[in-house]
Amino acid sequence: MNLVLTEEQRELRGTVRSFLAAASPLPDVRRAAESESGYDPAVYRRLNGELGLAGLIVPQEYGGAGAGYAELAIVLEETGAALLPGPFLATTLAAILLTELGDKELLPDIAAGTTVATVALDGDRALNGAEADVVLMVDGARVRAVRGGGRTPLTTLDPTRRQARVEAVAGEAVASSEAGMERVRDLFAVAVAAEQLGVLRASLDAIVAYSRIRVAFGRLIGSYQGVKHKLADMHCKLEQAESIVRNAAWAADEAPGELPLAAALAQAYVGRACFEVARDSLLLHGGIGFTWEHDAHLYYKRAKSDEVLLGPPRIHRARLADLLEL
Amino acid sequence: MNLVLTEEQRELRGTVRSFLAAASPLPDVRRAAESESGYDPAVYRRLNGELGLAGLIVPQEYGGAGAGYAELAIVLEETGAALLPGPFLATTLAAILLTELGDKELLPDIAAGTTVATVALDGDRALNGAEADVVLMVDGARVRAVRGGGRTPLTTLDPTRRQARVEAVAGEAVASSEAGMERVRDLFAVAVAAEQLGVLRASLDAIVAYSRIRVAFGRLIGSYQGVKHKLADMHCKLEQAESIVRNAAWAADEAPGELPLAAALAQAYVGRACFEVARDSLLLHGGIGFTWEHDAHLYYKRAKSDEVLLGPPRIHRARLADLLEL
Amino acid sequence: MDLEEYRRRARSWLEANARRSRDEDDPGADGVAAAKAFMADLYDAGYSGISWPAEWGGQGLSQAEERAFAEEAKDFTLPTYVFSIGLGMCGPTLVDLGTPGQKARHLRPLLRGEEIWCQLFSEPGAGSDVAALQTRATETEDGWVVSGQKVWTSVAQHADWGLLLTRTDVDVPKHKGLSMFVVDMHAPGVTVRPLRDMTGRAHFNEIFFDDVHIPAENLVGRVNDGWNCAVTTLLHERLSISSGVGMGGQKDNPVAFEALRHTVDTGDPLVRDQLVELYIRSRALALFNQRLAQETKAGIFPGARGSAAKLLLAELSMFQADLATSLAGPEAVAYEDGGRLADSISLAPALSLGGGTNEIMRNIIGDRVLNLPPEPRVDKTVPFKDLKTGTRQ
Amino acid sequence: MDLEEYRRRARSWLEANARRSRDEDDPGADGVAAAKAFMADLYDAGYSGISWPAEWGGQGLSQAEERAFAEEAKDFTLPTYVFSIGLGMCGPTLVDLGTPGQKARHLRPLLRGEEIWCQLFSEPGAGSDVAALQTRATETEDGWVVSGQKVWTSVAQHADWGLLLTRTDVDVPKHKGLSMFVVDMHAPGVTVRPLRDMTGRAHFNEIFFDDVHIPAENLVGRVNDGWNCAVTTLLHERLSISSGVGMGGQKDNPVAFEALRHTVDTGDPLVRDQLVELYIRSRALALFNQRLAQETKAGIFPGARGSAAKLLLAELSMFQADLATSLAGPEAVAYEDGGRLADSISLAPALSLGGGTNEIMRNIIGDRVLNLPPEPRVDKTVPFKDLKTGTRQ
Repeated sequence: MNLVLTEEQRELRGTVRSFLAAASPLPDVRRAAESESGYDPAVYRRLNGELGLAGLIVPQEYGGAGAGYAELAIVLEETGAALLPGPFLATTLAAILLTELGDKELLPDIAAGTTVATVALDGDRALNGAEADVVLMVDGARVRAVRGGGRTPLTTLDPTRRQARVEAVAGEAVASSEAGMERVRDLFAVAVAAEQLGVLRASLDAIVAYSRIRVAFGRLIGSYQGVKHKLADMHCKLEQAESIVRNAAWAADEAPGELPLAAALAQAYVGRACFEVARDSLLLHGGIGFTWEHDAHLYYKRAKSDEVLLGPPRIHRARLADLLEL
Repeated sequence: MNLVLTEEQRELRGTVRSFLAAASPLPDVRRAAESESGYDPAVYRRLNGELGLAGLIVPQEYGGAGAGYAELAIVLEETGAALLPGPFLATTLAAILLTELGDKELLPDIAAGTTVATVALDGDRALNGAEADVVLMVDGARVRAVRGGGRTPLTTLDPTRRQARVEAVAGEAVASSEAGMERVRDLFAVAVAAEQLGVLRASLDAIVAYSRIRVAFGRLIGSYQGVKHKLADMHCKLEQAESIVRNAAWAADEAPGELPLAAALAQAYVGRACFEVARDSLLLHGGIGFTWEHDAHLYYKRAKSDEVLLGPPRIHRARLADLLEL
Repeated sequence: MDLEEYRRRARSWLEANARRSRDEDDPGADGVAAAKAFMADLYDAGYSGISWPAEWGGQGLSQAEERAFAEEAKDFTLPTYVFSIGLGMCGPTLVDLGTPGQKARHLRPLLRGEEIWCQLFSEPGAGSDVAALQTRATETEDGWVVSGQKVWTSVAQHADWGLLLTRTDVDVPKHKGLSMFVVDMHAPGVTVRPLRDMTGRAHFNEIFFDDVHIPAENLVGRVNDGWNCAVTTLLHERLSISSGVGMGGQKDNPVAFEALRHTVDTGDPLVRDQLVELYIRSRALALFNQRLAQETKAGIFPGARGSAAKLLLAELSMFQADLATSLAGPEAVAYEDGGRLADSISLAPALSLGGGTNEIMRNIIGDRVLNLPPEPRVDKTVPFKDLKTGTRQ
Repeated sequence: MDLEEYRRRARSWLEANARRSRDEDDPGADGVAAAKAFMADLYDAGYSGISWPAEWGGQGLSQAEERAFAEEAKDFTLPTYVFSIGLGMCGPTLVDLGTPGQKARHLRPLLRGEEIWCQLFSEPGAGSDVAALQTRATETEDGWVVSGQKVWTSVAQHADWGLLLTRTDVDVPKHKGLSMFVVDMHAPGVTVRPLRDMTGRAHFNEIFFDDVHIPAENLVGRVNDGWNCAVTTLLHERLSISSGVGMGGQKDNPVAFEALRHTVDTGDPLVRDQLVELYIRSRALALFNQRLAQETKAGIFPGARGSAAKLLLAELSMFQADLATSLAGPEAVAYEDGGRLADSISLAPALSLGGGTNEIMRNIIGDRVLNLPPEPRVDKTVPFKDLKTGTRQ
């Protein structure tokens, strides 16, 4: 089991972090979120071009980098922390599904960043369903790639990520198998947990920083145990969440037998911890955290949206109970 | 609904509180708990004689005071807060059962304080089963009064209250009915919740008092938000627990239709709150709270024992779900 | 007239004149006009300012009548939202501390709904710590000139008058250099800007004062005694909030137990148990609130214990919105119509922040209910100009 | 010899000489004799003090060998409990700060198990706040005379020597008037009394010093520099605890997930979900501990982050004992035989109190991991004699 980043992985993290800090800081995130498409295609061109992130886990034979889930988790943690708007997670989920299915048709364009793809997660709902060129619709073991068809944008709690209802028109069949779909769902769980880890970390960082500069009753608020002890508990959640995500990514790469339990744990623990930390971060900011202009609510809304993205949270706990044969 | 004590009820509380403070302070409780019978019969003679508490809810026609559950709850809160050792709760439960069954034989001696009675709660286990003259054994709708027979003392977590396994020898049948037994179980729940309220209050009072005199790092510990905010949360539990107990006692006296829900709520809320407060009180005392000589562990152990006295706590929640028709 | 008769008459007036629908946060201009008309009727019928002094436009009756009317009114919805700050906080402060001139000028129009009031205490750098406020009032020949910024101001967009707390001396400790004024919200230099909150709507306003002139006679209380005046106002605020805390508002709430039980899958034992948890918490708080109300009736004043009810309500609001969205799953956060669960999770933090944060509530409970020793204070003796306040980069 | 060869040889020695059963808290006189014999064998085989200086009886090898042996030893149970304070805290402190005479006299017998050590810092009035201690050492012609009381002292009933922290100057702030000594536990005036804890057993002792004479050469470090010496000891304590935290101890634990899953009714969905919760918390902490261990191996020193692991372990211990007793119901708290659940709930608070309370851990995480601003301190500048300490009626 490998829970510590390698030198190369730390470099990857640094690169993505610096890129996002420069290319998609939070004021730009807000502007992009209010734009027509909901994101900035120029940022995506650089993200997929210079950094090659669209093809990160796509096999090299299809033009991807052939990297592992350990690397993917690092990237998703950063895009989560930066609240990168647009279809990055959506396309990543599609790439995961297609890679597992051994697809040859769609992956090259996805890896090249020229096709925006998404997966209908919950019947006919898809992240960035209105913006995607291709929607992968899953029905049991059958997967179809749908282009066109009606796309009805949904109102979302999270202003930084859109969703749409997708009309189930006919599409090309993509090869598939029942057993494979179990693994795909586990991999989705790992990917979402990695993003949640980033949201959790950024929420904690924000309130820690604010606690060092905000004064109430003549003292920095971080010096009050009422704040300090809450932040310490939030830090404990971060440490555990990070350990769980690294373990799940390692299992995805190296230990397929351990993946189901590791993935269910990742959703059950990290999803909850992320919302709790985002919530407490917002609350500890005081009144300013309740304003639209402050970023705390963006993390809070992303955290809640991610917590239910793969279904009501209890399904992850039920899956744990099954896998543990309780 | 009446949630506020009357003038007379406040007087009753004051009388019982003063009596227990003088007749059964905690050093005496420890001595009595380590004595052969586990309690001080002299205290009981006065409790049942001067104060007439053994017959508090026994109808006047059988020599009791014919008081209501509002009064009984006040008394049990005080005996709980004082950790009164011995069969007071046991005999109270027996008096509740017999009063509901309309018994004429046993109640006069119980009310007079000359018979120590108890109820086998969980098949053949009874509070103070070894010390009791009479054990009421319940089997469905049948109730038998057993005198003699084998009594095997159990080891108890709580040093201040004993339990025993009771041999199911033949005994006199006591009149009974299925419907009545439901109500009896609810009344037991109210009685135990009242005791828990007392344990909760005394645990909180102890740590509040200590926080006002204990210094760490040059400051009284109660001035640290790490302590103060926990105590505030504990106070919130006390306020709610008291409201719930008063409501349940009122329902027992005045609103039989509301009793089942009020009683299940009392066990579900107050049992948990009582343990949490006793636990946090012990922990906030620091190292001294872990010593045998300090009283914190007596409250902690009573709280845990009371929490499971009427069965695993989940049964109260399950009953709530049923009563709410969820 | 005995109390029962009073109550009966009040009820029949309400039945004839009051709505039973929901009040609105921001009624708009038409709504304000309608509300003013209703207040005039209410006043003329003798039900506005029931326990206020008759000399200044009140009815001069006792708290018993005031409470009797309030109890009857609970079954109705009176369109009094825009007047609530004036009736609950500003007016009572003037009754206690105002000059005869101020009372004569302001109380009757306030009670009759002719003029709307707001309260101007909080600032961006002075939220929980109101006494750290920076808005300066400088004395001139004929009064004062005020500059600064206020925030979290309800109904300011409709307000004619404001009760304003300012700093008048920076060379003394922060509590000792404040003064309170009545300010004309239509005066030159006053700018009201809606403040968009995390729900995306504007429930509050920011107010900017740019060299606003205030006549000398608008001073409330004495110069530099503003903190004591503010404490009076906040006491009235707490009373008017705590009398309502947790007593209602759950009826139409889509995340409250009674609504949720009909919308979730109670066939799942785990879902059922979470509903049980919600029932336990809701009922525990409701019973506590009922006990406080019964105590108040019996003459036992709840005092700081009301802060426990406020804290618990804030936590319950967060718990139930969180639970409801978690139970509903993806459709709670992405939807074609509805969105009531998304609204509830967006609004859930409000109660934990407004009217004192959860941390402030815990301090109050610790200090004033449990009599715990106070936190050592560094800000009570330092001259304000040397004190750290607000946000320091 | 390369590391793998070292490891192989260590393992075969352990297989030939070590037990695999549980160590005991208080082994009794026979147990102590057996433990001393084992330590002598361990020392003679070259596995005691592996990384300690060869000059003073150690093996003079590196941390790599020390760690290799410790890893192999995890599969065995070495009867080293009574030596753990000496090996983990007192010895390393002397290595760092002792005089050549102290090292020559004490280290070899300590490593060979000939003499047992205890640590004497905590007092009834100085638990979390060790520097508030009251035990006085007064200088005499040929050394010092000590009076006072210590508490929470493990293995003192078997100890030959103690590392003692005392106050030598009350006119300076509390951290500046402390001195550390080596004290002979058999000296006249030393009384060791078992301290009964809430489990009903005596895991610790109280030690009373009644005009105990300590020779001048037993001073460790400089006079009034005792706080810095104590920080060294506590650093070693933290290292020796954190290397073990949460890594074991769950195997035989009746309230741990693996045991509980076999003893509760998993047919009840609610019980099953509570076991899932326990699994989640246990696994989350286990993975965090594994990550810390991997980081340490990779040269990333965990530092204060170990306090998070300690806090989480304390909370998990309480959570699982509470859960197990709640699931089991009445028989958990009243029983004929067994009583393992009752034991676990009695022992559960220990980890939240020993080695720093949960509050102290949260302070450490806040201050040293998150770099939050410190609590204002009133006790760092006041002369000790004017400082409030302990319990004040």
